[in-house]
Amino acid sequence: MDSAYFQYLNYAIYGTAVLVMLTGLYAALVKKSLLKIVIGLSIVDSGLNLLIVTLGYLKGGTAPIFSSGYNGTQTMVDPIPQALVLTAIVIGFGVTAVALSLVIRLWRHHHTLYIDEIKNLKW
Amino acid sequence: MDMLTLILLLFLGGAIVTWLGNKLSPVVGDLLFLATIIIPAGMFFTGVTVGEVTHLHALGLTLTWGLTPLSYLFSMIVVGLGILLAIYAVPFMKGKQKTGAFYFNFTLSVMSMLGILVSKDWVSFFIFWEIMTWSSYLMVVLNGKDVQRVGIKYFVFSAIGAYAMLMAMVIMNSQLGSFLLADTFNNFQHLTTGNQILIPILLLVAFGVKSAMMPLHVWAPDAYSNAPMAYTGLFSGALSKMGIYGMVLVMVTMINQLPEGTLIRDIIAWIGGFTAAAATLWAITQDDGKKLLAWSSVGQMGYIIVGVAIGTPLAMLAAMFLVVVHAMFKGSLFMVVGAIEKQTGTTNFTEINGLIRKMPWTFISALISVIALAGIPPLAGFVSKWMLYEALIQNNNYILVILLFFASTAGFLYCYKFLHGYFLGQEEPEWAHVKEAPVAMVIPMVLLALGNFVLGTFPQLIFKPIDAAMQFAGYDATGGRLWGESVLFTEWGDVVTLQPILYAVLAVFVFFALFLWFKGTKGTRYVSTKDISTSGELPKEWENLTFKVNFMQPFERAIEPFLKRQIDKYYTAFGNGMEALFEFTRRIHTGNGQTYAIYAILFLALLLLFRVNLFG
Amino acid sequence: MVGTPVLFIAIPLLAAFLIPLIGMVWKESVRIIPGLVLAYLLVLAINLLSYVTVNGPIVEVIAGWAPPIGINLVFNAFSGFLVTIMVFMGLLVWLYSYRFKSNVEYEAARKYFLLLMMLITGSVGIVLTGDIFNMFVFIEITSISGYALTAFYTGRDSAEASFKYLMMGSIASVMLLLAIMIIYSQLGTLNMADVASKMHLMDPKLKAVSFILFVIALGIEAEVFPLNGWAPDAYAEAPGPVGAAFSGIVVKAGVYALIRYTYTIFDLSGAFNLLIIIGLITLVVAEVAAIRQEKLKRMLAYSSIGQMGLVLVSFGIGTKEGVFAALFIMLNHAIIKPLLFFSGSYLVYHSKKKMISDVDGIGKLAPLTSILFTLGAFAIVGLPPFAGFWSKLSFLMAAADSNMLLVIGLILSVSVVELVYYMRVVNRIFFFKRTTSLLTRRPTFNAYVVMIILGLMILVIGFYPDSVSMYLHNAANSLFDKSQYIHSVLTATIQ
Amino acid sequence: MEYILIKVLEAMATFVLAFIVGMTYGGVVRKITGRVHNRLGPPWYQNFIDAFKLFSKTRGIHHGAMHFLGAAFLMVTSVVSLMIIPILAPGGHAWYNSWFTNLNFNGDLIFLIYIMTFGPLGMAMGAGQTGNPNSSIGVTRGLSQMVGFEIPWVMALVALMITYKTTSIVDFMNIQRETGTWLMFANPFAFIAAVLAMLGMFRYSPFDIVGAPTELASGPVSENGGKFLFTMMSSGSVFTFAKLVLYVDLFMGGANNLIMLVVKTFLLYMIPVLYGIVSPRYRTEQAVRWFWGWPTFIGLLAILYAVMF
Repeated sequence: MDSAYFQYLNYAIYGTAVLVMLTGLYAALVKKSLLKIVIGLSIVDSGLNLLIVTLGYLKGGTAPIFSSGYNGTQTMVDPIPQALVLTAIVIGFGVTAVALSLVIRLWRHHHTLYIDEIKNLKW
Repeated sequence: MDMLTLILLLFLGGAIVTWLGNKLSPVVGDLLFLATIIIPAGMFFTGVTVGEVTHLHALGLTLTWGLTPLSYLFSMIVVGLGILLAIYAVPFMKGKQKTGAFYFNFTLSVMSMLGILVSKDWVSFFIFWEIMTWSSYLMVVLNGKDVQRVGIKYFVFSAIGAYAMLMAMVIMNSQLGSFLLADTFNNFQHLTTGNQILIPILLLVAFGVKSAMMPLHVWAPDAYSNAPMAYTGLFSGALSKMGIYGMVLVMVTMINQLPEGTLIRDIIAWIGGFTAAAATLWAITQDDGKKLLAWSSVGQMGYIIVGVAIGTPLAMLAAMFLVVVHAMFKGSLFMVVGAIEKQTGTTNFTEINGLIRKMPWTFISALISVIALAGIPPLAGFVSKWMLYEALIQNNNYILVILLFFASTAGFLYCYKFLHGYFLGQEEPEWAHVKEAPVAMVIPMVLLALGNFVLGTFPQLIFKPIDAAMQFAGYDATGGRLWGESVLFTEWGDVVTLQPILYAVLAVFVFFALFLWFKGTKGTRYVSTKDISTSGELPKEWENLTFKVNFMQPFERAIEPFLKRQIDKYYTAFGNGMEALFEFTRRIHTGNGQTYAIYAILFLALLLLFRVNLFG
Repeated sequence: MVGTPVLFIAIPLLAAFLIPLIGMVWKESVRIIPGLVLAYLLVLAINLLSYVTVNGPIVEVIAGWAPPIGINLVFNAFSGFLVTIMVFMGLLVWLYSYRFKSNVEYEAARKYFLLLMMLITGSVGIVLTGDIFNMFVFIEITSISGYALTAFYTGRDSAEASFKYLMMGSIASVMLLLAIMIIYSQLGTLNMADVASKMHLMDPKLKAVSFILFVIALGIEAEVFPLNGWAPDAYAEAPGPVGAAFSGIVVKAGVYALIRYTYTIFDLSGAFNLLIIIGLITLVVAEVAAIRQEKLKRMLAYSSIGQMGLVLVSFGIGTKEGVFAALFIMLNHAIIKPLLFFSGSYLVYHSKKKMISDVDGIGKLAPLTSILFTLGAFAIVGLPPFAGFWSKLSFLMAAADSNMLLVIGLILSVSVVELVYYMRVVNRIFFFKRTTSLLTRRPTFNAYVVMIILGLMILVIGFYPDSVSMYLHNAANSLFDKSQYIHSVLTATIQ
Repeated sequence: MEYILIKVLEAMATFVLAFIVGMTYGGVVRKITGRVHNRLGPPWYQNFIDAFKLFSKTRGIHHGAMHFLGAAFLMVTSVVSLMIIPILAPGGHAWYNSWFTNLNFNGDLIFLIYIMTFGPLGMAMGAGQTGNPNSSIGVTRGLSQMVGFEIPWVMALVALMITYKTTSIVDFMNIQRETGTWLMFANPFAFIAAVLAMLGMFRYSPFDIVGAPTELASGPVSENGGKFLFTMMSSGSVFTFAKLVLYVDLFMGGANNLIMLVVKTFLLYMIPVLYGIVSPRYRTEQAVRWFWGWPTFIGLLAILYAVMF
């Protein structure tokens, strides 16, 4: 397949990633339910991860592993973004876990998940 | 370890030790307190000589300490008044709350004032200035009466002044590369023109706050009257003089080098005049002795400011003389109020009557001090006032002289109100139990009062140190030109010869007093103040006819339009406005987490928007 | 050299994981191990700092990959100074919370100290690491343990505060990652020194964008104004020592990161002005909000935000004196603010709402605590002869040397506000009648020790500022010596 | 020693002179007032009779030490100001001209202004100790009024000082003798302001609310009888004379001999008296405001005049 097509594909993937991020951001900033906010935040994370991976991708590159199938001629995709993404995913997972536990606590304390009612601390 | 450092350290350590010792037992605290004040003071009188300089190093800066003739004059006031008030304070504070804190702050105040006077560079000047501020602040709020209003007002104004000074000194340092007072004054010409205007104004604000100059005076009446009376003597007698000290420094060094100097001098002089007049009028309306004296202190500071601002030799002489004398009579008067408070438990004119026969010594010192305050010959107040008027007339400040005359004449009203309020009027049975104050409280006030008497006739006793101070400040020796053996001259050659006048006054006074006493002394009998003829009918024993409430009402009616306007109100309105603004501002932090997230996004958008302006 | 910088990260991390394990066999250990660890780290930090001052920065290469490929830790006078402060604060926080109220039972203590160790690990890592992405990881570690510590108390509104913190934190992490990726996609490297040396190759537009993203992301940690909505809640709702740890450790790390990016990595001209602007806004808004607070801890929180703003302004001056002043303010703030938090949290110990009005007349009942609080208040508003004065003076001198008269005026007028609200509290403590019937709680012995140590430090620095000025000067110089930093990192070899 | 004696004798002579003249003036004024009121009025020597009666009283009451001192203070003021003010113009040729130069060269106008306020204050003390409310009321009124008329009075004096660059009374008289023009013509505004102030100074109606003589036993002198009242009376008349002489010295070139002195002072004295007889009484605040009105304005004019010419 020709490179121009590939280029468009790349842009399409970037666009999708950014779109996903924006969707998550919308959820995080506008939705009033704590759960939806948490979901939105994790969507932003995954969108970002997608973006990073696509940034590191090279046309026709193989996985950056010196496996038996590797004959030294093919180009590898850049390994570092993938490493970063792995870390980021793990971190995002942890954050989401903490957030959900906090949501549970908040429910116990306020008996609501409507964020505008959870405003005991202000000013 | 040289003398000055040792003295200051002794004060500091003594303060802490006294505070701890007072926790053990009050007696130990008292003894330690007296020792803490008197020993370093004695060392100061004996051991310190004018001119010796010591250096300390901190943070790459050099702190330079040393005594100049000018500061020696002021430090005499500080130390002398400090000793007397310390002696007075011990019986005054007996059985009161927070004695330890009182002693601690008292000592720290004396230490910091001495430090201000010995510091030859702005950094140590500022350090001691701030220590003075907060120690006096803790004194002001010590008794816990409307702390938030009075205390915060005092501290805010002091802070404004102090920060003005800080700004001025860092600017000077950055421009001239030195914190030394001498360098900043001598190299003043090398500053840019803007700074040449800015810095003196900042410094004048700083010193004007402490010397209660209109419109920065509003803290003074409340602060003076709120502090314990044993401290207020020092507060108004010595601490406010620190402002004058700084003002003298600025006037004789910076303002003289400015082309606009004369204008600034006139402005300051007028401000001082207004301070004197307005404060006097407010003093007349007070019904509380403390407040009355506080306002009167503000007024007297006004006189001093006028003298300093005019700055002719005679005016400066008058101002310096008034500085010393004011410390004496105002110290004694505050002691009087303290004694009355101690003995009767109140200081309100409308509550106390006829203490004259119960507290004779207090009355005598009050009388002498008040006559000195009113500036009536042959007491010390007159000398300074005379010199001030002559100086003003010679300097063609005619309207200003009228203003000051008005102020001092109106001063008689509150002078009389003060004496009448406490000592005169009908003697009520409810005050029958009142005794004279303890002797340790009486002696200092009487001493100070007598000092007025002596200086009123032999002013040359302190003219000599004042002359030395003025020569240090760059005046040529005023020596014989302005004063001789108890004779005052003006440049016109007009004289007031104080000695024969004193003798004449004494002779006439004694003669007629004896005449009145001995003529028909058998036939003259004492009757109580209840046995009077008020328009014919005799008052009963239980009715109190003393005229105290609305004492100066006719005069207050005459000056009503003035009394309507108070600067204090405007400041309060401003403060409330600011608080409302702050209240509005803090609502930015709505408790909603989402809003904060939106803020973050908006901030990002904003920065991206102005990216070009920021980073090009 | 008695140790290597990696120990600062390895040991507390190890301890954090060991605590629950050893705790199973010996319960008391969960309380003791952190102390031992931190004490050892403090000794190590001081040794390394003195070593560094003599023979230059230590660059340690992790896992045998020399920079710019591998991750490296840089321990120079600047980062070393901050690490020392952090570890010392951590030690004090540990000492204070050794028998902190709910830690007395084992379960809570285990969690608490585990999280505390994580927090310290993360913060120290932020300061030490020489790798951008590694810094991101450490920031996340710090944040997550921060969320958990904020929500440590059940029953209070702490969960709410923690959730706000979490929201901001995750936004920050997104932006940080984005910025890192921009830099990586442009320069193909993640090593700070390498990035700094190659920065001129970067497309200026993307450079600015990535810097802005960094500013936002780190600003959330460093409590810059429009991003600091979480901070007061977190300070107020977290346990007293945690609040102290935030203001003494975490914020320092955030500010360090911001400064590292501004000074070393990016070479943007307008960055300093940006720092000054956001610093001033932060300062003004925080102090203005603080004066209207009814709750003591919120007031302290806002005040500490304001101090951070002052630090940013001081860094923004961009001269050596400015950096010196900024570090001095950070040091003083790290000493004074914990003292205020510790003593303050004891002053309002028994009151439910922690109102300022609950301290009325407490000076009689808890004299020592009150006096320590007053000392802290006097020091932080910069009254001589206490510590705060010297930092304020050096800041003003630095500002005046670069002719920022308006900044000076603004900051001084803001300090009047600061003065007012601290004095109001002091007045309430000493000169008011006791209105509430609340009992006062006598601080534990450890708490007394901690507070008195801090008070003594305030006095020592106040009366003898030269005791710290040398380290500050070295730190300032090393921050300025960008080329030396790059050189020392890029020529680092595997020991 | 003998010099001192001479001095004392001179002083006594001055005092006796002032006493007699002042008393006579008082009597004459009462007579005139009576005639204007269409009464017969007391004889001109009535004041001497009253004084003698009061003096010869042997029984009386007092309310304490300050009661004595108040009267003494009052005397101090009147006598000392009498001593400061030159009675006769210097450089005259009559034999008595060497007399009456008591303390002329030891004080100046400003000193005089202040010593003049000494007595009222002391007397106020005495009045205060009597415990009689009316006394205190009178005192406060008096002091307020003093603040009122002090302004134009001082303005007038300052105007003179500006013009002639001196504050010494003797110098003023010399200047008038040399130039030959009286200061009341040299600076008329100053004279007018001073006279308007004088109205208040002498406390005749409309400014007589202080003593309030028509009420029964009111004002500062109430509770005083016998020797106290005698002292106050004599001090009052001496003080009146002193003030008149001061005006004459300042504005009418002084007097070379006693006859001229009496004539001038009497003429001057008639101004407040006659104005007072025909005018009703002001309340205190009205009086004060009155003084701060036109008189002050004229005083300003005087100063302007002095500055310009």
